[in-house]
Amino acid sequence: MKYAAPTTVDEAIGLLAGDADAQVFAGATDLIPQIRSGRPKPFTLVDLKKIDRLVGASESGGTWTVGAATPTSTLTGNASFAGAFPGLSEASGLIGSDQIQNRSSWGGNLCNASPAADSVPALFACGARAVVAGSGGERTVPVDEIVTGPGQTSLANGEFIVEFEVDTPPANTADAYLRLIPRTEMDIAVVGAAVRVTMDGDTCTDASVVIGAVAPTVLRVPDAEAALVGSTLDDATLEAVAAAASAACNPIDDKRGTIEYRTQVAGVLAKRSAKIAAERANS
Amino acid sequence: MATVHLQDSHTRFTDGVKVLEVEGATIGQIIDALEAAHPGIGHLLREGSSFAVDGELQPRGTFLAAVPDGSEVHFLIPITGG
Amino acid sequence: MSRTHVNCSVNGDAVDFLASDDTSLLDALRDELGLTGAKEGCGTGDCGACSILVDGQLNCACLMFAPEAEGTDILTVEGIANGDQLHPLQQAFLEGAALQCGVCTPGFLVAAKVLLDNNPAPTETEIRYALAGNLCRCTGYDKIIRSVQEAAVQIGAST
Amino acid sequence: MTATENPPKKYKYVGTRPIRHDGLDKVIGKARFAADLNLPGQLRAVIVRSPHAHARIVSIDTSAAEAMPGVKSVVTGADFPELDINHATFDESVNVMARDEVLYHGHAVAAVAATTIGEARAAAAAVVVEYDVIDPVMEIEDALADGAIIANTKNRTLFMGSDDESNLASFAPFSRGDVDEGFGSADVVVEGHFTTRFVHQGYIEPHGCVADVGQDGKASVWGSSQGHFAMRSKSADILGWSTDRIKVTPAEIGGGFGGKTTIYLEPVAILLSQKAARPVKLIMSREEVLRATGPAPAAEITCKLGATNDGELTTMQATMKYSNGSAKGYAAMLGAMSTASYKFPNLSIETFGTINNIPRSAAYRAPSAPQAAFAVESLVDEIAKAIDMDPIDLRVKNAVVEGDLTAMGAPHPKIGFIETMNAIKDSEHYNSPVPEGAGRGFGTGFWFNIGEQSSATVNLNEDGTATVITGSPDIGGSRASMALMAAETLGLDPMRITPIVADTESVGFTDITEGSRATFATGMAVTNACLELVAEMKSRAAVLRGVEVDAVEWVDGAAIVDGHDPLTIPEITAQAKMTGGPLTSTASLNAAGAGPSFAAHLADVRVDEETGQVEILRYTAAQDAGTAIHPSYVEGQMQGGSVQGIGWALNEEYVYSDDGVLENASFLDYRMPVASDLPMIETIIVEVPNPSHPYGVRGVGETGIVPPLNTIANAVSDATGVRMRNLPMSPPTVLKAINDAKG
Repeated sequence: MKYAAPTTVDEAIGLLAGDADAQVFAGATDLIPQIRSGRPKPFTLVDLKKIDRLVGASESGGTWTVGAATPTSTLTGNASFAGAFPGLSEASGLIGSDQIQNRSSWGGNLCNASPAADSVPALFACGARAVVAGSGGERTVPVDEIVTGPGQTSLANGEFIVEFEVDTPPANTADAYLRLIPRTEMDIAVVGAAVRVTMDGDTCTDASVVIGAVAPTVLRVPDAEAALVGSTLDDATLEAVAAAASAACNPIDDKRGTIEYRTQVAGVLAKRSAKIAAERANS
Repeated sequence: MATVHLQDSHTRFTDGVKVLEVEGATIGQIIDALEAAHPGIGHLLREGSSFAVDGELQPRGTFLAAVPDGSEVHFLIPITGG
Repeated sequence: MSRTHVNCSVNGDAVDFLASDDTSLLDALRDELGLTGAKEGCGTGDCGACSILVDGQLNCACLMFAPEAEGTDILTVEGIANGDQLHPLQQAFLEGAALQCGVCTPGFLVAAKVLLDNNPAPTETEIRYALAGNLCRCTGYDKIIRSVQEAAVQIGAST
Repeated sequence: MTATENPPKKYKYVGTRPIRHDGLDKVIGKARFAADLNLPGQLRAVIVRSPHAHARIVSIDTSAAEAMPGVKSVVTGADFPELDINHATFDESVNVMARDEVLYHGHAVAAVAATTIGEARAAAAAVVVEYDVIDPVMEIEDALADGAIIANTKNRTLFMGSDDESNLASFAPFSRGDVDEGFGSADVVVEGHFTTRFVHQGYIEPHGCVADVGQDGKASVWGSSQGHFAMRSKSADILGWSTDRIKVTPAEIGGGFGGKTTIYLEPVAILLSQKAARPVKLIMSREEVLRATGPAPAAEITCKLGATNDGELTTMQATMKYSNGSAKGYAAMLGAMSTASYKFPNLSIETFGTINNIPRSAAYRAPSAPQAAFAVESLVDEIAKAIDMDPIDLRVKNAVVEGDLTAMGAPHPKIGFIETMNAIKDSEHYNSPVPEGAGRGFGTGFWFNIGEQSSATVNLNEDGTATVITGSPDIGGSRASMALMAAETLGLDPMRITPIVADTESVGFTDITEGSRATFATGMAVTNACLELVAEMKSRAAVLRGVEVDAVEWVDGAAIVDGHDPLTIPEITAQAKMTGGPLTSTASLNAAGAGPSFAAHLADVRVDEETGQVEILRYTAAQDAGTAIHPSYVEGQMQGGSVQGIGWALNEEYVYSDDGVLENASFLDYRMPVASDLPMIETIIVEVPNPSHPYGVRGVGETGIVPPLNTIANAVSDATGVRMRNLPMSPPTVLKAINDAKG
């Protein structure tokens, strides 16, 4: 195994080109355990954290640009980011312990392609875009087009995410993310739910509802969004949101939860997230 | 002479009798006397039992533990710990 | 297997070592530098026994490749005391009986130190969440939490 | 700490809280655990483990591995002697290295030693094993079913009186009175089926050792163990060596809780070292620890209780089935015996231990008691609700006292069960209102504790300091306790005493640190040695003062002779050379009279009825310590046991696939409590001295894990109105119980 730490995007592209065994990484919080558990070892490890563009978060012209390898602790510790995206900040802050938070990144969380990744539903709900680099140049794609299945992405060999773009939310818009884990920390989401709403007074005018860990990929729930839009988030609406979220689930039974449990709780978390997001949007 | 109290699992050797009067000045002698009267029980009492003399738990394997005349001896299932 | 020459600073001393590229920083610290204070409890970042500071940031040394340490400034439990003067956390852990077997203690001390460096007067809840990445199986955490609270008081009183 | 009430002070040092002697090294990162040791020329070893839960080994080909770079030695089961099936160490020998049959996924089948860990791993992967795979027997009921596959063909069940192959690890009934009559005359009868899953001790330090076999054929071993003498004798048995060929030096031990009372690695490391003529270091990964070391047994318990309307518990009937994993053991019997808290004039319990294709279970803190007490205390709680009686009053009314019979028939010695429950009843917690929307649960537990063999040598040094040498590995502060008992007996400041844990060649034989016995039995040996030293110092003082020894009194660390200044310990030791030589004493014993310890716990919980999540709002533990030698470490045992029990109650469990593979072999998915899951664990130390110990000590290590399972279950039931009979009470389990109750 060989370690390489390029300092520019082009250098990284060069390292990856023609090396099918290369593996990019930022935090390695998943990669190292995977290597230890016997997964075939990549020949070249390409550490992306030394590339300036991949680390840091800034806002310009109504859009936040976040380096794909930026430690999530940097984001949760950034008051103006957390103020603009409370749910996305919450979700990012749930990826493991403080130790992990100093290593984990959106790029890693997304490209690991786990249906349970905490930041991903919130990135979807906020309409985030990924800037992907490869030997063919750069392209910008919606985050929801990156993951195609458990452990699988649409990135071509040699491609990696350079940065994310998230537009600053319009007025009276806020997001929230809730997840269910059996402990209070140090767990993978059994179910996750991110909701973003735009409110006009008591009435919801726009909504995104995204649930995680309940299907091979993170899911949008259009029926829940439709229930929210035009509503005042009364009890009947919230129950409709819950029912729609539960109905959208296609989970598995595994060591972390049962189908029955995930299905029921996805609805509970979707409705609770919607309520929190609406309260935030109006405050 | 001591009054010996057996466990239910010992009584398959004693025709179901649980309490017996047995001669012996030590636990070892008591076990030997029981084995002589009820062949087969000795191995179970030596290898798979703890015992108490007049309510005081004795360390396992202390077959020389004294049994004063008139004592109450309880053979117990082995007690271990973590 | 290529080996990389790594230069870094550990507990204030400039050091260098050779490490295979798939070696964890934890193995390099323990086997190449003889600093066995950080422990491997899991190797997967779930127990925190290998907690160290890298450029002031709390990390699990088991989740870093050794070559990533190039140019960094590392602090391990061996570097927390000021010479013979124990850090207030170390003293509080001793007086508060915050350790039983002691194998998780180095990780807790490092994690608690960075907490108090950044937040000198944490609430009980803040302490509990800051230390949630460190498993202790002996104490039930009670005496650890109390000792961190006590150390915070001592540090506050001395500054 | 909270509400700890010490009785009137009888002692000068016992009951104080000095800093532990080994503490400094542990806070500066200097303490040496097994994995921290490296020897010149040391090799690293890796164990090859079975990928099947149950299989016959057809062949093992190590030739490719032996040819790999850096490989210095390879061993398989064929390199170890075959022990007789009735040998006391037979099951451990098979567990250390499989022979013709693998009994669980992760069972060791071979091991390699190479110059680097990477080379050892690569070579381990090159060992070729051909298996004939057999269906694994995973559940208790599967093992007991007619025509079941035999999970371990080498099992013979001592308590069945049969030499037949069987999946029964043990069978034993317990009875007294007449249960039919008892239920017939009962006003209230409650019953239920209770289940618990396999759980792990979860010590943070994985097993590890370094072994070095010299040219003289003798092995030096540094290991992480609760008992280095047992490690020596078991290794000798498994290797077919004489005991004097093995010296074990105890490394600091990173937690054990019963899980390090057995051995896994040392004979393998010794053999690899002997073959390679180099030292060998063998350390488990966390995954190996979870896949291949002893869990605590899973249990299926059906229990039925009868009571009168005025709260007399008259009758108990139970069937208790425990899985021992891959080898025989006493787990189920211990479960039955640990239900001895109430008088129950009529009682009938049948116990079945089963063999399954799961790692050989190991002791875990009050082994088997938590599962049984979960069932019994849940039903006692139901009776209290049914007759509308305070749960503590009900238990106090029926609680055993000195002379009452345990479930197995022997009478209890002096115990403090009622005192412990009353401590909770008097606590601020019990007398505070239950928080809005929360539930409160009360529960109890007990453990026998054991005595066994201990040795201690106490040396008085020239300057009047002392060294206390024992053979009891210090898991949780016992060195401090030894120093305190020596201090009290000698009249010497504990900080002038150095307590050490010596290797197998430097102190007399000492049994394992288990059964809450170290402070009790080894403390007794230390006390006896110190008493001898006091007698010797009195006679030395008599010589120095020219009086008969009868004229010398020992008061507060000095010899008093009328008309003279006191002779202090430093004055006596300084003149030892001319009064008869060094002052040293050794005491060894096989301690009788271990005193049972009772605990009572109280918990407030809140349950999210839409997600099934349980939050612990407040927790108080009371326990009878007899006498708390070092109260901080007594509290620590109570708190640690409580939290392990809370983990067992709420989230810890082994999850197996149908083909017997553990699916959550990591600390990420084997969910032990983290700091943010818990409140402070309030403690109340109760002191009803054990008359069989010079300072009244009862072991305290184990009992604390017994009540939490039932206490939390009672609290969750109180909060939700739904009785919880299956552990763990993880969110899915709790939500399902709530859903099922709604219909």
